[in-house]
Amino acid sequence: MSALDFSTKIGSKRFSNPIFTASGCASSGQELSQFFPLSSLGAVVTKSIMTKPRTGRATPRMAETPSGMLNSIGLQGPGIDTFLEKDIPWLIEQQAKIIISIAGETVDEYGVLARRLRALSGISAVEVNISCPNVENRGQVFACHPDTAVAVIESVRRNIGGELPIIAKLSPDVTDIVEIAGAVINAGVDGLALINTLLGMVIDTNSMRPKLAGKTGGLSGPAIRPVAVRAIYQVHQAFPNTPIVGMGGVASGQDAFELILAGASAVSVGTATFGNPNAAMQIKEELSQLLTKNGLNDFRDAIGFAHRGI
Amino acid sequence: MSALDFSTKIGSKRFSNPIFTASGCASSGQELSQFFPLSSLGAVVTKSIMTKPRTGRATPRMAETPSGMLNSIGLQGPGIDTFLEKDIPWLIEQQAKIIISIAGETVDEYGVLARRLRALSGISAVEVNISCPNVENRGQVFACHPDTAVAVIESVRRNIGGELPIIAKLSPDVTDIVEIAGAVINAGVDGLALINTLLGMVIDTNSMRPKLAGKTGGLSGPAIRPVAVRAIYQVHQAFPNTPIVGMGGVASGQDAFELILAGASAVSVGTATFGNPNAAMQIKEELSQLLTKNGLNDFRDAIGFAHRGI
Amino acid sequence: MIPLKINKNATQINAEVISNKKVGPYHHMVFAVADMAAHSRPGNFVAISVGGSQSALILRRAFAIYRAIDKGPMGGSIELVVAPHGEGSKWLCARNIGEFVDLIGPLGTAFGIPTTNANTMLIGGGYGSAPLFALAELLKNRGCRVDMVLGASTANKIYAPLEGKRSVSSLTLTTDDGTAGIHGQISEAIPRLIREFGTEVIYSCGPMGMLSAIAKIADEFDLAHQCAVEEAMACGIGVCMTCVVPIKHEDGIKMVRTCIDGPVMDGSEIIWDRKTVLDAL
Amino acid sequence: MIPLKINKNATQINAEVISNKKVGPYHHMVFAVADMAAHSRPGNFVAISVGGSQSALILRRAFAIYRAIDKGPMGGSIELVVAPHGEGSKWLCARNIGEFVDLIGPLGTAFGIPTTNANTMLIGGGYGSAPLFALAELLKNRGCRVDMVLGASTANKIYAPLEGKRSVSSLTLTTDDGTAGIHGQISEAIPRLIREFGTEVIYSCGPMGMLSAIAKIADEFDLAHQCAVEEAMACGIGVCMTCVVPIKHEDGIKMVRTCIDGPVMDGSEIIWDRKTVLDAL
Ligand SMILES: Cc1cc2nc3c(=O)[nH]c(=O)nc-3n(C[C@H](O)[C@H](O)[C@H](O)COP(=O)(O)OP(=O)(O)OC[C@H]3O[C@@H](n4cnc5c(N)ncnc54)[C@H](O)[C@@H]3O)c2cc1C
Ligand SMILES: Cc1cc2nc3c(=O)[nH]c(=O)nc-3n(C[C@H](O)[C@H](O)[C@H](O)COP(=O)(O)OP(=O)(O)OC[C@H]3O[C@@H](n4cnc5c(N)ncnc54)[C@H](O)[C@@H]3O)c2cc1C
Ligand SMILES: Cc1cc2nc3c(=O)[nH]c(=O)nc-3n(C[C@H](O)[C@H](O)[C@H](O)COP(=O)(O)O)c2cc1C
Ligand SMILES: Cc1cc2nc3c(=O)[nH]c(=O)nc-3n(C[C@H](O)[C@H](O)[C@H](O)COP(=O)(O)O)c2cc1C
Ligand code: FES
Ligand code: FES
Repeated sequence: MSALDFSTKIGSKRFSNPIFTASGCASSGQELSQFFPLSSLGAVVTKSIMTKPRTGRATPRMAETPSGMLNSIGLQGPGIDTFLEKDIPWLIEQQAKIIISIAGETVDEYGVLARRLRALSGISAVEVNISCPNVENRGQVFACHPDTAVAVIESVRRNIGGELPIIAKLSPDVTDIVEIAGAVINAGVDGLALINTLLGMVIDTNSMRPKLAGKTGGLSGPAIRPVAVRAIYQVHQAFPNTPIVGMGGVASGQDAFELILAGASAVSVGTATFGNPNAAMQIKEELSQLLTKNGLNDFRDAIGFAHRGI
Repeated sequence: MSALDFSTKIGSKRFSNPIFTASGCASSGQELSQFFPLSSLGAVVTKSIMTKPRTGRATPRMAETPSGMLNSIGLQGPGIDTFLEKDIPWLIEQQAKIIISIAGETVDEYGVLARRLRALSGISAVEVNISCPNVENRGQVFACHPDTAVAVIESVRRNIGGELPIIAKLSPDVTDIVEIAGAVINAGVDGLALINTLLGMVIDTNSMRPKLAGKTGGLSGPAIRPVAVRAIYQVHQAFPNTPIVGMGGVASGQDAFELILAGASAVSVGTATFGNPNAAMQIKEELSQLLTKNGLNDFRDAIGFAHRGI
Repeated sequence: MIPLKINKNATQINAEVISNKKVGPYHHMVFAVADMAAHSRPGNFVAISVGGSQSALILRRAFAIYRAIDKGPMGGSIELVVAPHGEGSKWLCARNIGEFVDLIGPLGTAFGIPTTNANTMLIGGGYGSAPLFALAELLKNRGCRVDMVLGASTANKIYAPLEGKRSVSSLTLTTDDGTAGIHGQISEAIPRLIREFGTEVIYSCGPMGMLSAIAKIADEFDLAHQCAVEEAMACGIGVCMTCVVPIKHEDGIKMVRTCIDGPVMDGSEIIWDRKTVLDAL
Repeated sequence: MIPLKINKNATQINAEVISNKKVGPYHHMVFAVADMAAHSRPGNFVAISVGGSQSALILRRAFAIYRAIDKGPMGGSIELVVAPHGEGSKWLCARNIGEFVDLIGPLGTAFGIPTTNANTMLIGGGYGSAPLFALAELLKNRGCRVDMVLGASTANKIYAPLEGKRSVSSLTLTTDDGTAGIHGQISEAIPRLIREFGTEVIYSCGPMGMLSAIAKIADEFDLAHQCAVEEAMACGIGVCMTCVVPIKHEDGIKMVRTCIDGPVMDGSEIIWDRKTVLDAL
């Protein structure tokens, strides 16, 4: 049995293995570093950062649902200045590979953030979270329409310069995710992140009111995995050359393998970390065993395997 | 404590209680009648019927997922002739209230089906399942675009005549379900059914291929309940006067109550029946207790309660 | 026309586990089911909820009835042979005596019994042997010759308890790895055995691949063949349409539900070739 | 600047249930946790997976450490007081001796101890009394006066085991329904007791409504007030940002995580009024 080549690529960057954290599910990394060295991850995807510090939403911010959960954090964060000053140097010190997720309320805000990342050393990619409400357009989410999605990506592309891979993170709450994917690929992204949470709601049958302070929240966890697999499969089918960072309900090596067979070049672990801080490491280990067992000694042979004949 | 008025209305029709079966999840009713009298349901919603007999898809047709399942039946059925000749008279004999679900591959097929229901006695409503692929338009689902959705409803409306309430069953796989709801309401529906299944996929990690013969399938069960609650809440908020038949992962009286608080005037039980043939009856009993406990002696006061202040 | 009532006799009960013994790689489990036992026929199955009240597994699991005893010391009881395969069956095998499971039964069709004495062959693969022992007893009591052939990948996967063997005229074992009985796939041994025993009717239960091979042999020998199929079932009671197998029909193919028109079906009616089915759809 | 390591000392272990006793409406449970006990301080909590491997409950449940014994007969052990409330806690309470649960701990902040002798009052609501007994012992050993006030809706919901009472100078009970101690809400009794005992520092643990009322009293009397809050937690380790409470901050409001900057927090820093928070957001 030959050794497993577990590395994967997004744009010009190579990662030692395909297991990443999911944005917003590993905070700034420090919290997890008690449980395992961050350098053993393929990459740490940081929580989406905005230009200014954000308080986020009132509580309750979460509700557990069958095999899933809703969250409504409201992008609480320290703002890009503090983030670049404190969190990034610390992550670099840990020798973690870093993918910075950015979020904005306007096309310009994304551009401003991208400019701040320009020529920043020590980071491997930028993930553009376009599942944010567009304050300039009735709070409609950027990721929901090709034109707003493209506007954001073009603004990032223009401002970031250089070689840093740009990953667009799409929302599954659209009529045709392939259309949105195609639009941002045309606008020059190097990869896609699929999927963000699904919009959901829980009503507290005691108070008879929505359980979350923000009323609606994002649904994540194993409950949504079939939607993630479908989205990844459809997009990989249409654009087999665009690397996909897959996510949505991955809690085991087998789950990760499923997303990879559908077309993911890397897999982010989100909600599973809440149930098990060591989830990413266990998934990495189980996945490497599954690949070896199936004779897939080059990880890249597994990507999108479900599309090919037997 | 005064007696509970458990009745509900859709268009001109009154139902003795708000617990219905979900289309495709109670077959033609006979199978369940061993477990409880069908007349104790608010209504039996029959599986979607097409003009011709349909073989449906190859197997495997199902995959269990965390707190949910995928199905890909492909609308297997006897065709409208046999259905009206055999199934409907039998249901009428059982004194069940009947809502007939219809499905078509073209706008015309819906019209043909509607004409067959014209002046048919003994039925209480027609549910128009527009989550079907439109063979005339690249297999795009009718429910995904306002114009195709409206074309179907207008065709049904024209052909059905009379007073029979028309319920449009919408898909959650759209960017803006409120827009689709508004379009079909304008086209004259008397009610909406929310939600159909979400498009999903499972890949079998042994065969490394999609598990279902049809590759993708519809995700149902408790996993999708937060999406159903959100869709019902949004649509009821926008159109408080249009009755909604809610469905999606209801497995207990509390779940049904959640959908009702969000805005449902009736609740269909689908996948829960697979795990428990008596699910609908248990849900009905639990819901009536919850309503009484909360002093909601008129069921209609509970509908959309979560929207009102405390 | 008033149709025959589907799921006639089926009830949903909380059944107490009254025995749970490991037998080779399987668990032999006994449940107290009261009246349900009296209505159970060889070939019928039960559908059990798995995982407890907060389980992410929302669908029942089907299990062939191995034996149903109408009036035992604990009232009626039903016995199953469960392979701890995935999450659901492992959960079931982990139930202790005194625990209760939510069980529906009896479900599905039963094996048909020849009206005259006949030489019958009962072929079981793996835990597929389970429903055949009660059938053997019934056939023997009706005066039939009963030859039983049990196969599995390896010796300890053959389920053949002593008391089950009482009713058979002969018992032949086959294993893919040669660890017991004839070395090879069960279907390879069948033609010779048919000739040897003068078999007139075949009953079979096991994986679909095995059933398909036996159907071909039954066709060649022009023998009646009743097989108990195993398709993935979501509901077990006929309401979901997931469990279908394709059968021959005047206009091509018809998909019939194996939970109510099966699991016991006429092997000659099923279209075993997947390509034929896919082409026809 | 190298920040202090978050979750320092926290480990994830499979902990054996070594005792599970019903005490009134609660379960007193003991887990073998080896080294974890040595690192546990009063106020810390543990986070436990519930429902088993196929559970639809995907998040951990947090429980305050009632007592941690470093070197007992079974090595280190941790004790919890669990109210069987919903599905998760009921599952936990149903664990038998010898079963294992996936447990992370110790987590969160601990109660701060006064540097000089002080008159302390420990106020607990319902199972909120749990972490206060170990705190009482610690305070007493440091020479503090410890007055304990425990309240609940009704008598049997007050958790006050005999051995826990050793360390307190006085114990006052209150019940909403008057079935034990002073009739009324716990907060109504506090001002008088503060005066009576000359209280200098308040420690509290219980429902948020109670903590809020006590914070107001502490403010009026100008007393230090450490409270252990209970916010819904998805992760318990600081990565999800769901468990926050609003605290006063130069630019208005800051949301801090109660799992790592709590559960023990300075009651005077928290903004208790929901309207103030909603208006500021
Ligand atoms: C009529 C019938 C009789 C059966 N009799 C027995 C028996 O006597 N002893 C026994 O051990 N098992 C029997 N089975 C199989 C049993 O129902 C379970 O499928 C098996 O135990 C695996 O379930 P799991 O949860 O452990 O595995 P998992 O792999 O975790 O889950 C299996 C899931 O896949 C579905 N599934 C997929 N393929 C199949 C398939 N070919 N057959 C059934 N389900 C499938 C199941 O419904 C379930 O949702 C029978 C099945 C049927 C349909
Ligand atoms: C720091 C801390 C210490 C705790 N200590 C104890 C203790 O010593 N003894 C005890 O019995 N319980 C304690 N709890 C509460 C416990 O964690 C569970 O919330 C409780 O047992 C109910 O869980 P359930 O699954 O039974 O109920 P469910 O109602 O089925 O589930 C509760 C769900 O809601 C969330 N949730 C909602 N509101 C709250 C809230 N106010 N607090 C916590 N979770 C909430 C939970 O995380 C979970 O997802 C503590 C909670 C926290 C945060
Ligand atoms: C608490 C929480 C916070 C999240 N925050 C972000 C975020 O800041 N930016 C982002 O792009 N996605 C965010 N997500 C979405 C996740 O990155 C991920 O896409 C989604 O949760 C699906 O993966 P999972 O099921 O593994 O969690 C968040 C998810 C959760 C549960
Ligand atoms: C096996 C199966 C078959 C279905 N068939 C139909 C159908 O024929 N017509 C239809 O409108 N919806 C159909 N549905 C969707 C259900 O009616 C319902 O909208 C959906 O399953 C969500 O509800 P649930 O989670 O309670 O099952 C089907 C669902 C399942 C699981
Ligand atoms: S299993 Fe549902 S119809 Fe057969
Ligand atoms: S519970 Fe996740 S940050 Fe506190």
